[in-house]
Amino acid sequence: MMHIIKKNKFLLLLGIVALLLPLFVHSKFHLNTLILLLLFATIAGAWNILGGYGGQLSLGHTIFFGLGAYTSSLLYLNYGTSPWIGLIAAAAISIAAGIFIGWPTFRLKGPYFTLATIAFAEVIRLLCLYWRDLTKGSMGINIRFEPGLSNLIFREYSSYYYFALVLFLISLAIVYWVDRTRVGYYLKAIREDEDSAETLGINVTKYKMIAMVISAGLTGVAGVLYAQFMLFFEPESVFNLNFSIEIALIAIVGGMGTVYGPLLGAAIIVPLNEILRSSFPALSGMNYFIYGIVLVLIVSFMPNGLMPVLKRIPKKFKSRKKVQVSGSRKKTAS
Amino acid sequence: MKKFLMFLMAAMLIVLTACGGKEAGGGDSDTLEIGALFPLSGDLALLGEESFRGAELAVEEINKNGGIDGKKVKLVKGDATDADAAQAEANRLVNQENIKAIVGSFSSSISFAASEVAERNSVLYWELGAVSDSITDRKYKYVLRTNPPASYFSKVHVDFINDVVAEKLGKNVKDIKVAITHEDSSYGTTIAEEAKKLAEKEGINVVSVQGYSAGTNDLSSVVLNLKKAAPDVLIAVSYMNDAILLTRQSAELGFKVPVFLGSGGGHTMADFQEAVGDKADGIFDVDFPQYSINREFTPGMDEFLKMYKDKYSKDPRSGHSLSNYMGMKVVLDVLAEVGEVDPDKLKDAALKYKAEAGKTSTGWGVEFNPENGQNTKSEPYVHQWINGELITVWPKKVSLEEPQISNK
Amino acid sequence: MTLLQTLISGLLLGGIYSLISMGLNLILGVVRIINFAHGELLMIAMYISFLFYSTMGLDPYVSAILVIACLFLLGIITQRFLIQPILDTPASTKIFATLGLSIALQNLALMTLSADHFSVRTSYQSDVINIGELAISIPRLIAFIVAISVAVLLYLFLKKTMTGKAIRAVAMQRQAAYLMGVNVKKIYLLAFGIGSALVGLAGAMLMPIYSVYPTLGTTFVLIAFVVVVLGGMGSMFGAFFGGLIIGLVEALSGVLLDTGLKEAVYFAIFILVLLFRPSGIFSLGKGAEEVGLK
Amino acid sequence: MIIQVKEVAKQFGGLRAVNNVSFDVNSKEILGIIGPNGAGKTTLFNLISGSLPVTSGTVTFNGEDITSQKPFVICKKGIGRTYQVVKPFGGITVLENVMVGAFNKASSTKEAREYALEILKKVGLDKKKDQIGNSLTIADKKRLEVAKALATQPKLLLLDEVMAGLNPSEVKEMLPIIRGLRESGITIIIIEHIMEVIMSVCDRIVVIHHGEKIAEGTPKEIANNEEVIKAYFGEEVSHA
Repeated sequence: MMHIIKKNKFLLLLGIVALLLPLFVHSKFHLNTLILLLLFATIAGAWNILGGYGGQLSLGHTIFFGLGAYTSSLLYLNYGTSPWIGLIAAAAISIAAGIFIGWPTFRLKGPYFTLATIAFAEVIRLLCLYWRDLTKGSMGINIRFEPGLSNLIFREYSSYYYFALVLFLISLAIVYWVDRTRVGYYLKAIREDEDSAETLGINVTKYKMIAMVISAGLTGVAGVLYAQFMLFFEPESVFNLNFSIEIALIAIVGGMGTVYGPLLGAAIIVPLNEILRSSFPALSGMNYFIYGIVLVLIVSFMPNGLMPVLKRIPKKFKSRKKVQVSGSRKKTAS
Repeated sequence: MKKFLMFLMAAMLIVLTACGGKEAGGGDSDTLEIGALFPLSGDLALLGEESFRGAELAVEEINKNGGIDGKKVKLVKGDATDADAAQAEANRLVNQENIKAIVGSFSSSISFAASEVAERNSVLYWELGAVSDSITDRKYKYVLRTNPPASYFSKVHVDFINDVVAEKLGKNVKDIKVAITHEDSSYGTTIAEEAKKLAEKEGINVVSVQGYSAGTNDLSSVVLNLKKAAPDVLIAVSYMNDAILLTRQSAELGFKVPVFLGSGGGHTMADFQEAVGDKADGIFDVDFPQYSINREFTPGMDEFLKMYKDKYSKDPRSGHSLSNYMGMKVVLDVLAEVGEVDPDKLKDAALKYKAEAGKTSTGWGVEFNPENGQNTKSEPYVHQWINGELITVWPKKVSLEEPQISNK
Repeated sequence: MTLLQTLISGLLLGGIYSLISMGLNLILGVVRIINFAHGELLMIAMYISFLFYSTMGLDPYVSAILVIACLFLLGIITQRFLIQPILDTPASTKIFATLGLSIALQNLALMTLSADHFSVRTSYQSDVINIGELAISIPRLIAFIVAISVAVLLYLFLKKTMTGKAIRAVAMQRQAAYLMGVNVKKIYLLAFGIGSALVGLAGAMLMPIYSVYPTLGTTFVLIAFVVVVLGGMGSMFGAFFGGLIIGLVEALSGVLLDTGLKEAVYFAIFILVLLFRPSGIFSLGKGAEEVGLK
Repeated sequence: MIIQVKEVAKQFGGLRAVNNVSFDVNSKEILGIIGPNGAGKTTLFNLISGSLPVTSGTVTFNGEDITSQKPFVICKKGIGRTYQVVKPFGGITVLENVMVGAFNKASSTKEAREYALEILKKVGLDKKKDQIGNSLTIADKKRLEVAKALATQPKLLLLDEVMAGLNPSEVKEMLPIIRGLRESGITIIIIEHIMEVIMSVCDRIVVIHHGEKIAEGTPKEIANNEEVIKAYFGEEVSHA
């Protein structure tokens, strides 16, 4: 039991710091980056349950993200239902979609599963563009900026930050629960060797489905946060292969099949994106050229992500790190 | 494990401080900073960059003539490849670089997303090129637009059919069959839908409307449907890739239409003419002003062309640079009046700013509708490819040649 | 009548899709890697073909040999330096490595060659053979014929020559081939090289039909996957017939259904085939489940 | 009688890998299955454990017909198996490997971890519990196979050549483990080529040749059964 208490003491510390951050960080641009960071960490965490733990590499998670955003926004715009209810509806629709897609594709293995998820995402994107009277097609969805708790629109960025933080902590708790219980162990077994897992009494399809349901539901809910934060989105921004790829990348760079991997991945990729986007104004294309090269290097030299690498840092080096940490924290309190 | 998480915490904080470092960037006294948000990479890079060049030239021009009250004007660039990037970049410009006015954006979804952020932070968003009506329909307090929206395009489509096509084809307007094809992004869809609405209101028979995915690499089915519909007029709203494809495959499959009304996204560029050669001849292009135009009506266009050639050692790829240039000059005129980059003062000064048609480099007048910030005096013209050159043919006041329609 | 013309246009489009996918079929079949940069290989091939055209005035069909050689080299370099080091890593690494390459190549092209659309103007480009009402465009017909001949040549090469047999052996069972003395590393280099060379040929054939621009690859890469998996991974004629099917499906659904849905239709068909015959229509009927590329 | 295999057959296209094999196993008994390579022994295990569907015939376990049921259902009913070609969960630790099996009956992670540690002690892998699956030697991987199957608390354990590839001393270490299983009340069917193990451990032996049962009986009977010798050493030897 000692181990668990010692760990939570530290998590508490991490939580407190996360809670106080908005007081330190005033500029909206930083808050915007932090909100996106938490959003992507949440979704990458959700993806990690299916992809990292279960080994089912889906590149179709944009389906649930888009369905979540569209469900809550269309309910809000057409019937005035508050996005708080939209959160539940979004989770329900995404879970249903998860089951609908998972059921047939779980029989497939490896890249066949991945290609099937890409195909599903493309079909849904094209349908969303096609059914203009339902989804307003490529005109996109615009939610009027009427701040208010009931319509989940806030004037202050810090409120969105806390909303994103709560969502992230929920997803972290779920991943923590998965990692600690039968579900996590079974998923890892399925990832390592499906046949051998089945003969040990694991209903492979059922546990893949459990991972899909959790993963889809969380991603759908995160879609609602995205819609309420951006207040404008179109099929191209929410049903997009690059989005599915980015969240998978964040989980992979961070460390697949680990609890904190996605958070670490997001803490690197999201700011990197922001910085790269505004650098090299002179030479258009250079920023994403570097992004591509960095992608190749990270994935080739750290196939299991950063987490295992950091764990292997020798104790001596880490203790020196501690001294530096206290020093750097004072600096940010400007 | 525990020690590691301390390390993670440190990593996150350090990254944040790195972003914070640039805080001091904005607000030096001797420069007037204006944000510039365009798609400079990705699928829209071609016309995104072309549009940005227009704004850049206008700023260089005014800085050469001593800037504004001695202060240099500086364009702070942002590369917004899509709506998400636009939101993030707008946020960076507003909150990080303390920008108080932003010009942009060529693409409607970028303009929409970025102006959303600008409005929330009461920062002026001055659109110079994106056409979707919804940008100004929102009636936001801090959104202005100098270029014509999609509904003005469809007005030109319909007026051109009424005034020119009906007479040239010797048909009553009611009997003219119109088909519409458009790529399915916000650009194509808005113009196509506006054209359909207005045409039906005017009693023009719209026989088919076909949308297709912008990234498609085959339009044979679109062309074959058109052959079946056999329209007199085809309104085609496309980007470059599908514009070339449509023209080439129409020729291959023997689809001919007396009046082919192309659009700014694809049919105006030299690349299009180079790709399809003489098949371009006869194609109309409803778009921002081009360069073979009645120069009396567009003073300042020659200087612009010279500046463009000197800086980029090539002729402009399309009219987008010119319209962004003209729009930027209006912004700079208003800024000169106000003297500082203050959103509210700039907005009021802009609403008072008036210019006659025929007195600007695009020939557009300038008068902003106080309700939605749309320049009501701007209008697209009709140009036509004649012997490999894009010449303005309608309306009369700007045309150099008569529209050539043969009833073959 | 339009139906007959749709079939012809569909077949000709299918010829283009098979031409593009045959290279991927070899790479996916042998090296077992989802190469997201396949579209960029095509883009580079077309840029090289255009450079020969604009600098030396060489017609794309004439410079095809040179483009093939360049791409063969590029394929070997990619395999040797990017793919080889990560051969034994999980599938996710391979996907993201090729993805990083794809993003880098697109933006390298944007930086060096700008975002302009370059196209070739040749005499035969818009010639059409007319049989009564039907029209068959020359460049598309040539692409179709080249696709057939490449399929046959590839078939003969893989079936008859020793190297071909070695490549097929590696495709079926890498370890077994390795034990039998096949230099698997060399075969991978060759497979990736030939695969890229085929893309070079496709690039040369496509130059008169399409204009080239930095993000051209993105419009073709997903189709290439659909064609290869639909046709049956690794089977020589699979990619060829897979391409024809997708071309026909796209043309027919555009005319009969709606032009906005034609891509959605062939993705839907792709999903159905994946579910009921994951090893593809024409593959040798290998056990569906274990044709995984772990 | 804990398990009854009746007229079980398996057809792969033209090849009849298993041809109407029948035998019974009584509770707490150790049944050996021997036969030359390719006789269909492993296929028979795959049929019993549900990894492969049966072409014909039935398998009844504790009176219940479990023919061609899903492997995880059969495992839950109490049949554990090891694989001839070892299939460890390579990326996770030895302890986690066994815990996956333990979860079959355990209700909480703690219970699963404790039971897994117990099993690891039994098979002598407790010192290597934190090693990653792939890093083990063949012998340890074989032990891990047994441990994983044992963790599911089976009533019947199918051991498929757990001794193959082990050196004599490792074989000696494995024997007491197997005998220990019987004491804890588990019935065992063991496929093995090492006669010394079969003769010393098994109560009864079934001999499979070309997919058919050619003999059944005590180790002594089988040792000098004409048919068996002929099957193993070919025609000439048996006449000498």
